[in-house]
Amino acid sequence: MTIPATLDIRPSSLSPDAAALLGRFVLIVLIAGALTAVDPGFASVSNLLNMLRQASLLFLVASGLTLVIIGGGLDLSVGANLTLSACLAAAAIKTTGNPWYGVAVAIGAGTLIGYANGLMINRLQLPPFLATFGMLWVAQGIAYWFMAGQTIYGMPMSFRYFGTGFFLGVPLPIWITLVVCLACSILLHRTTFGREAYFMGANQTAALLSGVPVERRRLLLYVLSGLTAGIASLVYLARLNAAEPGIGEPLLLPAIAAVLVGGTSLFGGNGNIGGTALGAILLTIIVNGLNLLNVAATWHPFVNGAVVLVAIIADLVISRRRSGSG
Amino acid sequence: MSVTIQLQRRSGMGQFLSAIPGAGLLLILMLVLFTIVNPRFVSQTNLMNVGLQTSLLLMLALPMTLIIMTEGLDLSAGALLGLSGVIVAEALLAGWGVLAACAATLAVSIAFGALNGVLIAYLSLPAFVVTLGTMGLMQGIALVLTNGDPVGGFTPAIETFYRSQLWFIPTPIAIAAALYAALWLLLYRTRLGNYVIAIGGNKDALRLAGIRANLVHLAVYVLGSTIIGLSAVLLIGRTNSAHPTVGIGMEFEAIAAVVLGGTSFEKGQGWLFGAVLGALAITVLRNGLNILSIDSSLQVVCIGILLILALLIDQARKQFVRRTA
Amino acid sequence: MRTTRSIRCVLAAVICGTLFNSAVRADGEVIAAFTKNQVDPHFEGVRAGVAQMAEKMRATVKYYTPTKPNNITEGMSQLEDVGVTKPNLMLFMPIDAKAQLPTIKRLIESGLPIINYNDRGGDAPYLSFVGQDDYKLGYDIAKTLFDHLGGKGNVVILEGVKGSTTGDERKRGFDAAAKDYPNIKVLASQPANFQRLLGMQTMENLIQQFSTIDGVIAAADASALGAIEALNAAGRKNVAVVSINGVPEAVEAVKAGSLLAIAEFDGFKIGCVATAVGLNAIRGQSAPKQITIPGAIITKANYAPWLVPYKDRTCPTPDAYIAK
Amino acid sequence: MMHGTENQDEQGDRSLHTPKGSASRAPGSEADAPLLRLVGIDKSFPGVHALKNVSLDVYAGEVHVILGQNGAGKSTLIKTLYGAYAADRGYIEIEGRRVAVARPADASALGIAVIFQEFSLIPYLDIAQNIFLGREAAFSRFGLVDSAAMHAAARTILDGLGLDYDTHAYAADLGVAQQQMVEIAKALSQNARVLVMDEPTAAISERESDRLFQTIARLTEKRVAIVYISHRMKEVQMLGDRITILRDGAVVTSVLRDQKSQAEMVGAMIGRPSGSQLARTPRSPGEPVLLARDVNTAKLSDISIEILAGEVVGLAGLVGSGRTEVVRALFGADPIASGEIALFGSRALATLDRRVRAGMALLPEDRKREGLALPLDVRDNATVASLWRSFTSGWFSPAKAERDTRGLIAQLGIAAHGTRQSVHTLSGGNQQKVVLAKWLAAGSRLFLLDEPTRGVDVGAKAEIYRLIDQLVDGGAGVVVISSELPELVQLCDRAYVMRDHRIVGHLAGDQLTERAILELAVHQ
Repeated sequence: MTIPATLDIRPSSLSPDAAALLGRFVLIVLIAGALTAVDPGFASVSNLLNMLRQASLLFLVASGLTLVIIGGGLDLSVGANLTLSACLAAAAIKTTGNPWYGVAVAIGAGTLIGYANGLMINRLQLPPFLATFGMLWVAQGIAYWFMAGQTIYGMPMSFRYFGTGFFLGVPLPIWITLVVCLACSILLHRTTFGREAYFMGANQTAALLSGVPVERRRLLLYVLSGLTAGIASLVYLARLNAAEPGIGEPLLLPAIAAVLVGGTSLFGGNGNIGGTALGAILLTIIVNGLNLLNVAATWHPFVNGAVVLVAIIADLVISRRRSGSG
Repeated sequence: MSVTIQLQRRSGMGQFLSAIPGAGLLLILMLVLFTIVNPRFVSQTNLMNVGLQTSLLLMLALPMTLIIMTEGLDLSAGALLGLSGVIVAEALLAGWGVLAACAATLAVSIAFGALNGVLIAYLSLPAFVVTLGTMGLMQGIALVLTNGDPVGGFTPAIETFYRSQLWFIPTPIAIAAALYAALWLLLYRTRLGNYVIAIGGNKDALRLAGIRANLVHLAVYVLGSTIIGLSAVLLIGRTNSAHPTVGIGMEFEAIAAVVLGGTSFEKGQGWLFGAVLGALAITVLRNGLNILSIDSSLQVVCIGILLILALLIDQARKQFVRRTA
Repeated sequence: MRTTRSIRCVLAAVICGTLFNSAVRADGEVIAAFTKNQVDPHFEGVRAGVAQMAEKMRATVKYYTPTKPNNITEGMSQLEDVGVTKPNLMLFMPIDAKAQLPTIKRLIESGLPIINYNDRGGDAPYLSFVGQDDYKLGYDIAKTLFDHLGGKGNVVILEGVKGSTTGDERKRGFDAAAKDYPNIKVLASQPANFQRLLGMQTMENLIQQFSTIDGVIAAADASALGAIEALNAAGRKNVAVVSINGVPEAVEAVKAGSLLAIAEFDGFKIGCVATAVGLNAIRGQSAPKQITIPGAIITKANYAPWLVPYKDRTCPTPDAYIAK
Repeated sequence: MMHGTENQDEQGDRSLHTPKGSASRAPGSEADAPLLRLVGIDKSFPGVHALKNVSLDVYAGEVHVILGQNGAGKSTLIKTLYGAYAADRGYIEIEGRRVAVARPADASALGIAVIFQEFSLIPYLDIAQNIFLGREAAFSRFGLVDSAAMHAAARTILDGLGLDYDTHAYAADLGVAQQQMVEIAKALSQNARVLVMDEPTAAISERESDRLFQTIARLTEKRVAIVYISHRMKEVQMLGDRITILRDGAVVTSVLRDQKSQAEMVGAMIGRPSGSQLARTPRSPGEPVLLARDVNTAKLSDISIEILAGEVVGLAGLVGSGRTEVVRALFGADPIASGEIALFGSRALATLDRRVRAGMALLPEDRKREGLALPLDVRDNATVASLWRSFTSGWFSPAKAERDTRGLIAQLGIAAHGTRQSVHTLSGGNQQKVVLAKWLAAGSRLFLLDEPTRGVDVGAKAEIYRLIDQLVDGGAGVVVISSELPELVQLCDRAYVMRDHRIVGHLAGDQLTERAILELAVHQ
C-alpha cells in the first residue's frame, strides 16, 4: 500500500471552509469591537439591527448569485432582474391592490428571467458571462420601457411589512435573509442537487461523465438565481415603497463583491452561502464604520475595492500555504 | 481521408466574408435600414458624429481586445478613464503644464496597470475579481480627489485639441485610427503580438518556447492602462471638464464592443478589427435610434438583443465552418 | 446556416417594425425635447407638459433621454445626433452645462433654435430660458423648515447632483438660509443625486452618525422620500423633512404629513411654457430672454392642485409669467 | 494540390524500399564519440519509480529508436532530456561535455529539439508564427517582424517536408495530422543537432509519414541525431540504426538494427518470451449486457461489439486507434451518427445520465480532467454518481454519505486519512480507486475502464485487478482498454483489436496473445 502524497498531521483541524468562515466572522467581530470602542453607540441593538437590515438586502441579491457561481457559472443579470421584477410587482400591486399578486409577479418574473438565462447558456451554448450580460440590457430596457419614466409608489401597508416590519423585535428583511440563507444552505449541503452543483463547479466534464444531468442542474441554478432576485425585489420594493427603473443596476457589482469577499471563488466548486452572508455583513459594517468615523462617502468605493483585493489575496495566500504544506 | 485538405486562408475575399463577425453583418444591415428611413443618417455631419463617438469607445475597446485575447478582462477600464481625467484636470488647475499633467496620468495608469498585471499574471488570480477590486480603488481615488464634483475651468487647450482637425479628419478620429494602426502593428507585426495571442492560446507552450510569458502578460495590462489613461485627455476635451464617475459603465460598453466584434474569451481567438466593427455597431445603433427618435428604453433592449444576436450568428458561423472543414 | 438566416430575418422584421412604428409623421413642427433621465418623475412632468402644449399647438415631439441616468457622454452623443435630424425646435436641459455648452453653441450657429429649460445651460444664444429660480427655491424651502423648527435645531442636507446648476444653486440657497438662522446647525451636507435609493442610504448613514436630527432638507423629492423611509425604519418619526419639486408621490406625502413642505419646481409648467415660447418664437413672435416661473411652497394647506395627474392638468400659457 | 499524385507515390515507394542512405550514414562507428549521452538517469514520482539508471548513447547521424510499452518511461526520459523534469540522479553529456539542462530554454540552446505528443501550437497564430514562436528575432527589422521573410522561411521548411499547407492558416484550423506535421516543421526549423520525435507518425497518414522519413534521411545525412520513439515495428525496422528497449523504467537492451528480429524485440518489450501466458481462469459469461451494431461516429467506423455479463472484454490497439472513442460513444458522451446500441437487453437510453442510472460506468483515461473533481474531497467524489441512488428522495444525508464512503474506502483499500481529504492530495493509484469507488457506489453493472492502471503503482495495480475479478464474479460486464498488453492478456476473456478507428480483429481463448494483438494492431 502506498502512502498518500499528503498526510495531514492535524486530523482534528478545521475544514478549510469552516476556517474561512471563522476567519471572516472573527474579522467582523474585531471590526465591530474597534468601532464600539470608538463609539459605544455602534453596539446598540438598534444600530446592529439596522446594519443587518442593510446587509440583508445585499445578501438577498447575492444569494442566488452564490449558487450559480458555486455551480461554475455567473449571472450578471441579477441587478436588472431585480429592477424589472420590482417594477412589474409594483404595477401588479397597484392595479390589483392585492400584495400577493405582487409577490407572485415578482417571483414569476425573476424566475422567468433566470430560466431564460439558463436556456441561453444550455441551448445556445453562450458563455454565461455574455448571455447574462445580454440579459442585463434586455431586462433593464424592458423595465425602462414598462415604467415610461414614472415611479410606482405607495405600496399598501400589508405589503410594506416585508421591508419595514418587525417580528419578535427583529426587522422582517433579516428574517427573510435567515430563511433564504438557511434554505440555500440546506439546498447546498443537504440535497443531492447541492452536492451535484459543487461537483459541476469543480469539474464540469467529470460531472457530466459521472452521470450528473449537467444541463438540467444548470438550468435550475439560474432559475434559483432569478428566484432570489425576485425575492430581493420584493424586499426592496417594500423597503423603498416605490419602484423605479434605476434601483437594481447599482447592486450588481456590490453583490458580486459580497460573494467574492465571502470566499466563494469565481472558478466555481467551492464557497458557501454563509460566506456570502458574512461577506455582505463585512462590506456593510465597513461602510457603517466609515460613517461612524466621519470618513467622507467618497471613500466608500476605494475601501470596497481594497476589501475585495485583500480578501482574494488572503484566500490565495492561505490556500497556497495549505497546499504548500501538503 | 484525403491527404491535402483545403486549408482556410486568412486572406482572400471569400475568407474575408466568412470572417465577418455577426457585428459586421448587423452593422451593414443597420446602415442600410437607417439610410433608407432617414437619408440624413449618411450626411457628413452625422458620419462625423458617429466617427467621434466611436473613436472614444475605441480608445477603450482596442486595448480591451488585447486583454480579452489573453483570456482576461479589465473591469477597471472605465474607472481608470475617470480617474485619469480627474488627474489631468487637477494637475492643469494646479498650474502644471499639459505635458506634465499627462505624465502624471501616465504614471498613475502604469501603476494601476502593473497592479492588475501582477495580480493576474504572476499570482494567477481571476482577472474579473482583480479588476473589480482595482475598479473600486480607482473610483474611490477619483471621488476623493474631486470630492465628487466635476472639475472644470482648466486650460481650453484641451478642448481645442479635441475639436481640432488634422487635414479634414477630426483629431480624435485620427488618434483612434493611429492607435488602431499602432496596435495592429504590435499585434500582427511584432514578436510581442504573437506572444499576446499565445498567452490566451497556450501560455505553457509560450513558456516552453523560452519566453517570459508572465512578463508579456503583465505588459498587456500595463499597455492597456497606458492607452486608457492617455485617452482620458480626449474625454475631458470632449466634456470640457473631468467627471470622476464619467467612465463608470464604459468598460462594459467596451467589452460589449469587443465581444460583438467576434473576439472570444477563450484561446486567444481575437480580431483587432472586430473591435472597430463592434464599437461601430454600438455607436451606429445608438446614433441611428436617436436619429429615428426611438425611445431610450428601447435602445437599451436593442443593445442587449444586438449582443445576443451577434453571438448567435458567430456561433452559427463557427458551426458552419466546422462542418465544411 | 439556416439558423443564421432565420436570425437575420427575425432581426430585419424587428427593426423594420420598430422603424415603421415610429416613422416620422410630418405634422407641424418637430420639437426635440431633452430630459436627463427616465427615472425621476419630475422629468415625466416635463415631458407631459411639453406633450400637452405641443398637441395644443399642433407640433410633433421627439424625446431624448440617456439610457443611463444623467450620463454625460450619452447626453452629449444624443445632442450631436439630434443636431443631424434638424428638428424645428430644440428644448434643452443640460446634464452638465459646462460639458455640453460647446456643442450647443455649434448647433445654434448651424441655425437650430434652442430653448433652454429646467436647468441653466450656460452662456449661449438660446432663444429663451424657461425655468425657475433654484436659489430662491432652496432659500425659501430651507426657511420654511427653519421657521417650523422655531429657528433652532440640527438639520442635514441631501444635495443634488454635484455640478448640475439645479443642484448647486439649491445648495447655495440652503446655505444662505442657514446663515440667516444662527441657531440652526447644519450637521452634514451630502450628495444624494436627486435619487431615492441614495437618499435612503445616505440618510441611514447619517442617522447612525447623529443621534439627534430635527430636520432634513432634500434637493429633490426622490431623495426626501428615500430619507423618510430611512427615518421611519429607524423609528425617528419626529424629523421634519422638506424637499423641492412637487411630484405627485411627494405631494401625497405632504398630504399624509410625512413630508413637511415642498418648494414647487414644476416640471409640467416648465414643459408647457418652454414649448409655447419656443413654438411662438419660431412662428414669428418675439421670445422673452428669460421666463422664471415662481415656485409656491406646497404644504398641507394647499397641496390639492398638485395631486392632479399630469394628463388632467391644464397647461399655463407663457403670458401668465411674462406679465411679471 | 501542388504535387502530382503519381509522383508523390513514387517518391513514397522509393523511400520505403530504400530507406537507407549512403555509407556516410553508417552510424555509431565506435571510434566516434557519441553526440549525446544520458548517463545513469534516475527519476521518481510519488509512488512511481519512472526511470531506473537509464543510460543512452546517441551518435551524430543516426536514428536511435526507443522502444517500450506505454508506461515504460519513454516520455519521462524525453522530458528529462528537455529540461521539463529534473532528474533525481544522473547527467547529460553533449560531445563529451557535461551540460546542465534545467529548463527547456537550456535544451534549445544546446541544440536539442523535441516534438512532443501533446501539441504545443498556439491556436490563433498561423503556421509560420507557430513554427518560429520565440525565435522571431531572426526576422525582425526595426522591431517589426518581416512577415514575408518569415512566411518564406516557413514555406521552405514545409516544402522540405513536401507539405503544401498555407503558412497563413491558423493552427486552430488544422487537423490533428496537420498539427503534427507543423510540430515537426517547428522542430526542424530549429536546426537542432539532436531531434527527439515522440511517436510522430501516430496521428498522420502514410503519405505524410513517408515525407517525414525522407526528411529524417536528409537530416541524418547532415549528421543530425534523431531520437525516435515509436510502437510501429515496421518503422523501427526501417529507420532505426540503433534500438534501445525500455521496460519498467530501465534499459533492457540497446542493439544495432539487424541484431534482433522483430519477434525478439517484441519479446524484450513484453519482458518474457513472446507467447507465454499467465494462467487465466475461464469464466462462464451470462446474458449480453451491451450490444453495439454498426456504430458510426465522427471518429469511428462500423463498430460492432458484444459484452456479456460476467466477462472481461479487452479493447486493444495503438494509441490513437480509436479505443477511447469507442467507450465514449458507448457511454453516450459522443453523439452517434448511425448504428444501434442495446443496453441490458433494451435500446440504450438517449442521454448519458440515463445510461449511468441504468448501470453503465466509465473510468476515463484522463482521470484528473474527466473522472474527478480534484479540489473536492473523497466523499464528494465517491458519492457523486450514486446520489440519485443512495438518496432517492433528493435529500442528502452527510452521515449516510460518510458511512458509505468509509465503507468504500475500506472495501477498496484507499489510503486516505479520512473521507474529507481532497483528492488532489492522493496518489495516482488512490485517485483511480476513488473513481472506481464512485461507480461501485452507483451499483453499476457495466464498466468501461479506459487505461485503468495508467500511472498507478504496482501494489494498486494488483488491487485493481482483484477488483475487476470481483466485479465480474458479481455478474458485471467489464470492458478494459489498455496499452499494456500483458495486462490485457491476463485480464481479458477476449479482446477486440482496433486499428484506424475500426475493429480489425477479435481474439478469444488461446488466440488472445500479446503477439496476436500486436500483429493486428500495428500497421502492416
